[in-house]
Amino acid sequence: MAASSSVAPERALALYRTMCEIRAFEQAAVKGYRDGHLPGFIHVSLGQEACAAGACGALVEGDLITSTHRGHGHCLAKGADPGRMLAELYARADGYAKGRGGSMHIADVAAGVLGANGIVGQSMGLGIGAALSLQVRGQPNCVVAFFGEGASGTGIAHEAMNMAALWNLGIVFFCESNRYAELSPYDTHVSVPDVAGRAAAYGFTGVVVDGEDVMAVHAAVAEAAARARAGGGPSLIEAKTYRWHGHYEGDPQTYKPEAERRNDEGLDPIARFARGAAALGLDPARLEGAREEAEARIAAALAWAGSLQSPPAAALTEDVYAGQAHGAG
Amino acid sequence: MAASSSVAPERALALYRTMCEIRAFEQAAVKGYRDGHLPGFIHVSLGQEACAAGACGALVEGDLITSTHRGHGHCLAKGADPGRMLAELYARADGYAKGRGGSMHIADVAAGVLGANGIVGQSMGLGIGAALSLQVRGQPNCVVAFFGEGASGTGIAHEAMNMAALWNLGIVFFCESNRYAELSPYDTHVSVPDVAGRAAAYGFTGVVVDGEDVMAVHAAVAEAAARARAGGGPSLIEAKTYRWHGHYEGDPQTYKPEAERRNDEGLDPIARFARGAAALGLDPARLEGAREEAEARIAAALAWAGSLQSPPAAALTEDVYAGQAHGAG
Amino acid sequence: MRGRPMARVKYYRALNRALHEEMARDDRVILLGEDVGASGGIFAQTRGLYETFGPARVRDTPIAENGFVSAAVGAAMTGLRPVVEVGFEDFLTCCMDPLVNQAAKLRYMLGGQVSVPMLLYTFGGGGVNAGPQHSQSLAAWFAHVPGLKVVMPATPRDVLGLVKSGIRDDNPVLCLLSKKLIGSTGEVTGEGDDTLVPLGAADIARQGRDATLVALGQMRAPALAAADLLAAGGIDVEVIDPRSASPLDMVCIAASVRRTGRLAVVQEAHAPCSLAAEIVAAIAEAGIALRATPRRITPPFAPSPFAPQLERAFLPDAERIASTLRDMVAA
Amino acid sequence: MRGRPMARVKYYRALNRALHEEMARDDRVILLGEDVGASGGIFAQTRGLYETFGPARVRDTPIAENGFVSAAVGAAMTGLRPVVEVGFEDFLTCCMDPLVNQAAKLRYMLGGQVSVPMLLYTFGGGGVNAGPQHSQSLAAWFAHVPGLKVVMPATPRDVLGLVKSGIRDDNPVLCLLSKKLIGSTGEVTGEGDDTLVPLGAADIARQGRDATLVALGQMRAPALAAADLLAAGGIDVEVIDPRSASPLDMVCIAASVRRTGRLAVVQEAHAPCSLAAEIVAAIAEAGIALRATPRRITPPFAPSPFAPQLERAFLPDAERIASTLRDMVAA
Ligand SMILES: Cc1ncc(C[n+]2csc(CCOP(=O)(O)OP(=O)(O)O)c2C)c(N)n1
Ligand SMILES: Cc1ncc(C[n+]2csc(CCOP(=O)(O)OP(=O)(O)O)c2C)c(N)n1
Ligand SMILES: [Mg+2]
Ligand SMILES: [Mg+2]
Repeated sequence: MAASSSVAPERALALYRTMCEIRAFEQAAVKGYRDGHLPGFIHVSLGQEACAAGACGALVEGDLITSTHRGHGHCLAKGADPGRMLAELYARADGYAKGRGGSMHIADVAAGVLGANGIVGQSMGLGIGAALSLQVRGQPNCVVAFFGEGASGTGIAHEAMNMAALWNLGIVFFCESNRYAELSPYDTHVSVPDVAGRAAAYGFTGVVVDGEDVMAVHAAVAEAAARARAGGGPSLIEAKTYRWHGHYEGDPQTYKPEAERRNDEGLDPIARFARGAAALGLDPARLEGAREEAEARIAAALAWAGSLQSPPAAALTEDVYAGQAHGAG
Repeated sequence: MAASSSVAPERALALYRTMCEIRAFEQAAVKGYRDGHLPGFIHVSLGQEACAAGACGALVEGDLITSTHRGHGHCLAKGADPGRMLAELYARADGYAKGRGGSMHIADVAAGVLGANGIVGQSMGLGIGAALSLQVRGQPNCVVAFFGEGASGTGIAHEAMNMAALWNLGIVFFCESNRYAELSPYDTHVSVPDVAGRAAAYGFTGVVVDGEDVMAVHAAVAEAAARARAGGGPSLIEAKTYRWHGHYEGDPQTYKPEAERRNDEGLDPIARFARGAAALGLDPARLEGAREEAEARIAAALAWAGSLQSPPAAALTEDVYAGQAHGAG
Repeated sequence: MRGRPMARVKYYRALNRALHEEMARDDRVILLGEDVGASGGIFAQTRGLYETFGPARVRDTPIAENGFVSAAVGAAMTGLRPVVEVGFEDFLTCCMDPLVNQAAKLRYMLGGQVSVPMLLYTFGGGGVNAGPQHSQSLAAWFAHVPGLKVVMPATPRDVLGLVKSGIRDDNPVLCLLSKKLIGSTGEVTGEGDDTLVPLGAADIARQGRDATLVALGQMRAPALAAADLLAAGGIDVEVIDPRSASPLDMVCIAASVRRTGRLAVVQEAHAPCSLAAEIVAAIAEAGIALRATPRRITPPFAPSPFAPQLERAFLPDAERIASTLRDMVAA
Repeated sequence: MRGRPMARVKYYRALNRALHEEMARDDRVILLGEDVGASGGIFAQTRGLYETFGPARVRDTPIAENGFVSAAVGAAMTGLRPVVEVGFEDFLTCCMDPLVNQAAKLRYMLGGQVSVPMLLYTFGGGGVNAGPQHSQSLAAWFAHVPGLKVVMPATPRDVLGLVKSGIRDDNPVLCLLSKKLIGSTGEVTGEGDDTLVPLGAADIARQGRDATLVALGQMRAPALAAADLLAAGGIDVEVIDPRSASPLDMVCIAASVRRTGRLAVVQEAHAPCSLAAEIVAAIAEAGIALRATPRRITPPFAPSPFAPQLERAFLPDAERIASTLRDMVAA
């Protein structure tokens, strides 16, 4: 992709580092879950790191994202702190949601992360609302709304894309098309080969991008985001990728073909980047250094999160209403 | 249109007669409403008669329709009795809904009319359900789901079209694109020039048809319905037409341009048919005869409906549950 | 009203004035909904707003309640204070997720990082022969959900004051208006007066000694009419209009019931799991001694019928309310 | 029962058996939902159905609750008897219209021309740290709506019997299952026995003299545990599991309260406008003399928190139930 080679090596390295952070974060989360330390359930995006890193890497201060139940990568890549994220997964008082939300409700509003969300499709409705807000307030920013190919079947996906087009909102609908929605494959959910093609139904641009290639994702989002910020309206990007793990941690994945479960295709956006790094002006040592930094950061975050307190009993009834005695706002 | 000229004159005349019946029915309803005899509110389809007549005229016994808040024409054209329909509008015990539903809830299930409906978009969800039922039960019939261009913006429109495609259901989504949804024009609701184009987002056929031309509507639906019955799956037809009256009777229509309110374009599917009737092998006398028959039928229906009783008090709590003491089932 | 000039206005004009005043006061307030824009709304309720505040702030939506209510939530999280119209209360079925799983919970589940200041208003209730899908009164659903506030103004004054207070509140507020009362009139303070009615405060619409009659939403008028009928027979009824369904002013209601020793609640919603159930249960739990068993006056457990005769029998009216209270006082 | 062999099965297997038996019995029964097909369901609840009944009758849907519940209604109107799975009860927010404005009302508003025989089951409630959008208990919403039936089975026997009865019922039935109980076990009649539990009939889970404790859905187990704790202290509690939220078996509950003179209701739903409110109100209206003020035992008015410590404090448990009843008996 022509656009990707125009990216400075530092930029590319940062995307790589973000992917490594997401990888390390989710491996830590998976381990914590398997060891019985994380309550509830978690959905990880292992194998999809290029999507979050590439998309959020193309954003600037003031840009916003809305995320999904599979949102760790999006949040990290947009700048959320891995310590406070892990604290939330561990249900600690210092978690982003004070332990009240868990994996599906991580937000860092100051960093532009309007929240993961447990209701499939709502990222798109909330996303156009944020874009509407930017437009009304005259902010020169954009929104990226993440969703999955499964979410593309929801009514709100359609409602949101139609309204974004009608109102010329500055939003990028980013579809992580990871072959599965829960336990069923793409063609249970989508009646056409590409979700991206549906952009034509609204009159805006839709492109398919290789979701295993962080540079390609980055380039596509950079272009769409620039258009959105400049008043050029919405676009749809579908990144074809692959969800390595089950829908939730612990999912036996019996519904996947054996070869896919083994990842015989060898899909891995991090390894893929490494293979092409030289062409981007990055030598193996720099990659190695970035990876180590990323892993160290997550390890420190994990140690910190593990040391924290559980939420106090009062957290149960705080923040239900703004303006409450104990409310934060 | 080539297809239309292959229709036998009797068939064409029947479509004309149906249009005349719808016209007479709705003019009677409008008068009843203006004179204060009809309670509640009504939505009429004056000017859109070619859609209902053409579409339902292409259906056969066992085919089903789902309709909307603007459903008088659909119901009549599919074979509902105008007397029982007017009885419902007049809130009489012999109305199709025993006076409990009114204009928005007319159904004649025996005739294949699964009901008008007051919730925009639900005709499409209920419609695919009926098509699913035909498919599961191995019935060689199809469903026509009526909806408006306003309804095309609802989430359920998308969900239903996607499922119809995924499941290869025998359904024709028939969009009466009548320039307005309530008080706002087409481009408040739809971000592209044609609703029909959205069929591509699902992988089935979508066509625009002249909704003022009953023969064209008939031909398009005949083709789509035949395909649907033969297992060829769904299609979308958008008929461009014009809602002469307001959204509801009494609507001052201040939002319409003056020229449109006056119908300067002279749109009228009945007059249009008459102009082309000779080419279909129909002379003016036969048209006149059909129109008189239609008007006489509606006049008789009106007289009958006006003579009926109000529902008995017991109707208030009957039919809430099937299997009730007083339930009809 | 401390001597300020009063004006007689229609119910829908009070809404219109509230929207005008709040949009003028705070440019973060925007209005979204079907036909709220240039057309001025199906009941003329939004007339003039588009001309005054322009297309960015007054926006016609497509028919996509789920999507545009969700959008309002997203906008509320990011610096705006959206007002949303959903034409009929019955259509709230189409946007339950953004209301219940998003607006109501986001503040709590994001750890207090956001608030969701928005007001959704809609026209509900029966009495205009609108049939089963256009006559419902669903306040109980929303009063069941923490994080939401719910108001049910039954007079122009309360429309004005509650809509204005609701727009200024930092929480998601549902304002359940009455279709039947759209053209009704009442006194409000003159233009220019910043009339606020606090959320969560009941209104004692009529004082009385013998029984407490709580009347929800548009049942206020038949309840007052019933009180007049009863007064003619020597029964002195206190009529309370809670005005807010959540928070519900049980302090006011309980104090009244303590005085009168009798409680009836009239509503046009169905009885099971309703606000009437809530009020009767809360009084029972408070252990207030009653001189008669409490009563709920509600429609039968059936959808709202279309036929005028049936709908008249369906909805509680002054006569039925009065006869219930006569029985209670006689008991 | 009548001497037939009993088997110990898991809650979700009872559901699976009910579906197998009813689909085998009646080929108009179909199953729709996300991942109900070849994958066998996220809790293995639909395992084997796809293989046995094939792709026409067991159909994976896309994520389109509004659309596929509406489709089920359309299918139910036209000769099928659909069973629909919506994974989590919280997602019922996404299909309120087809449930409330269509399924519940169509028979009535089409003048009795159709019936809508369908059963929708879903997994709800808390106790598994699933957080604010995956833990709700929303039965009250549906019990508020005429035309629907609502069941809340808390044992494998009641899952089996109520799902089978619900599928055979000619009305739309919502079956609100418990996530937490998925792996719990209980006795059911052996395979081949056609076990039905009637809709609308409460179960007296434990007989007692001193107080009536009504326990909704998965509160049955902590209520029984509380009764055991109380029995140790000499307090003899009657525990009633209504099993159906609509119709609600107030005859059974009222008879019990007449015997015991005390009423507490425990539920995991929020208090306002809930089934607990309904039951307390109905007893008050029935004028049954009580020896103590009635009590509702519910979570605080806040969304369901994720953290285990918080969720434990949120949900009523045996200790809290027992202490409430101790207070009532002491009062
Ligand atoms: C409205 C709604 N329906 C169903 C679910 C259950 N659910 C959670 S994730 C998921 C699959 C989502 O698939 P996709 O959009 O492809 O995202 P992915 O999980 O692949 O990241 C489903 C059905 C939900 N959370 N919300
Ligand atoms: C879900 C829902 N939202 C809003 C309405 C109010 N409403 C009734 S008809 C209508 C416009 C429908 O427009 P269209 O689909 O074009 O049909 P037309 O009226 O033109 O026949 C609206 C918004 C409704 N009935 N249901
Ligand atoms: Mg996916
Ligand atoms: Mg239209």
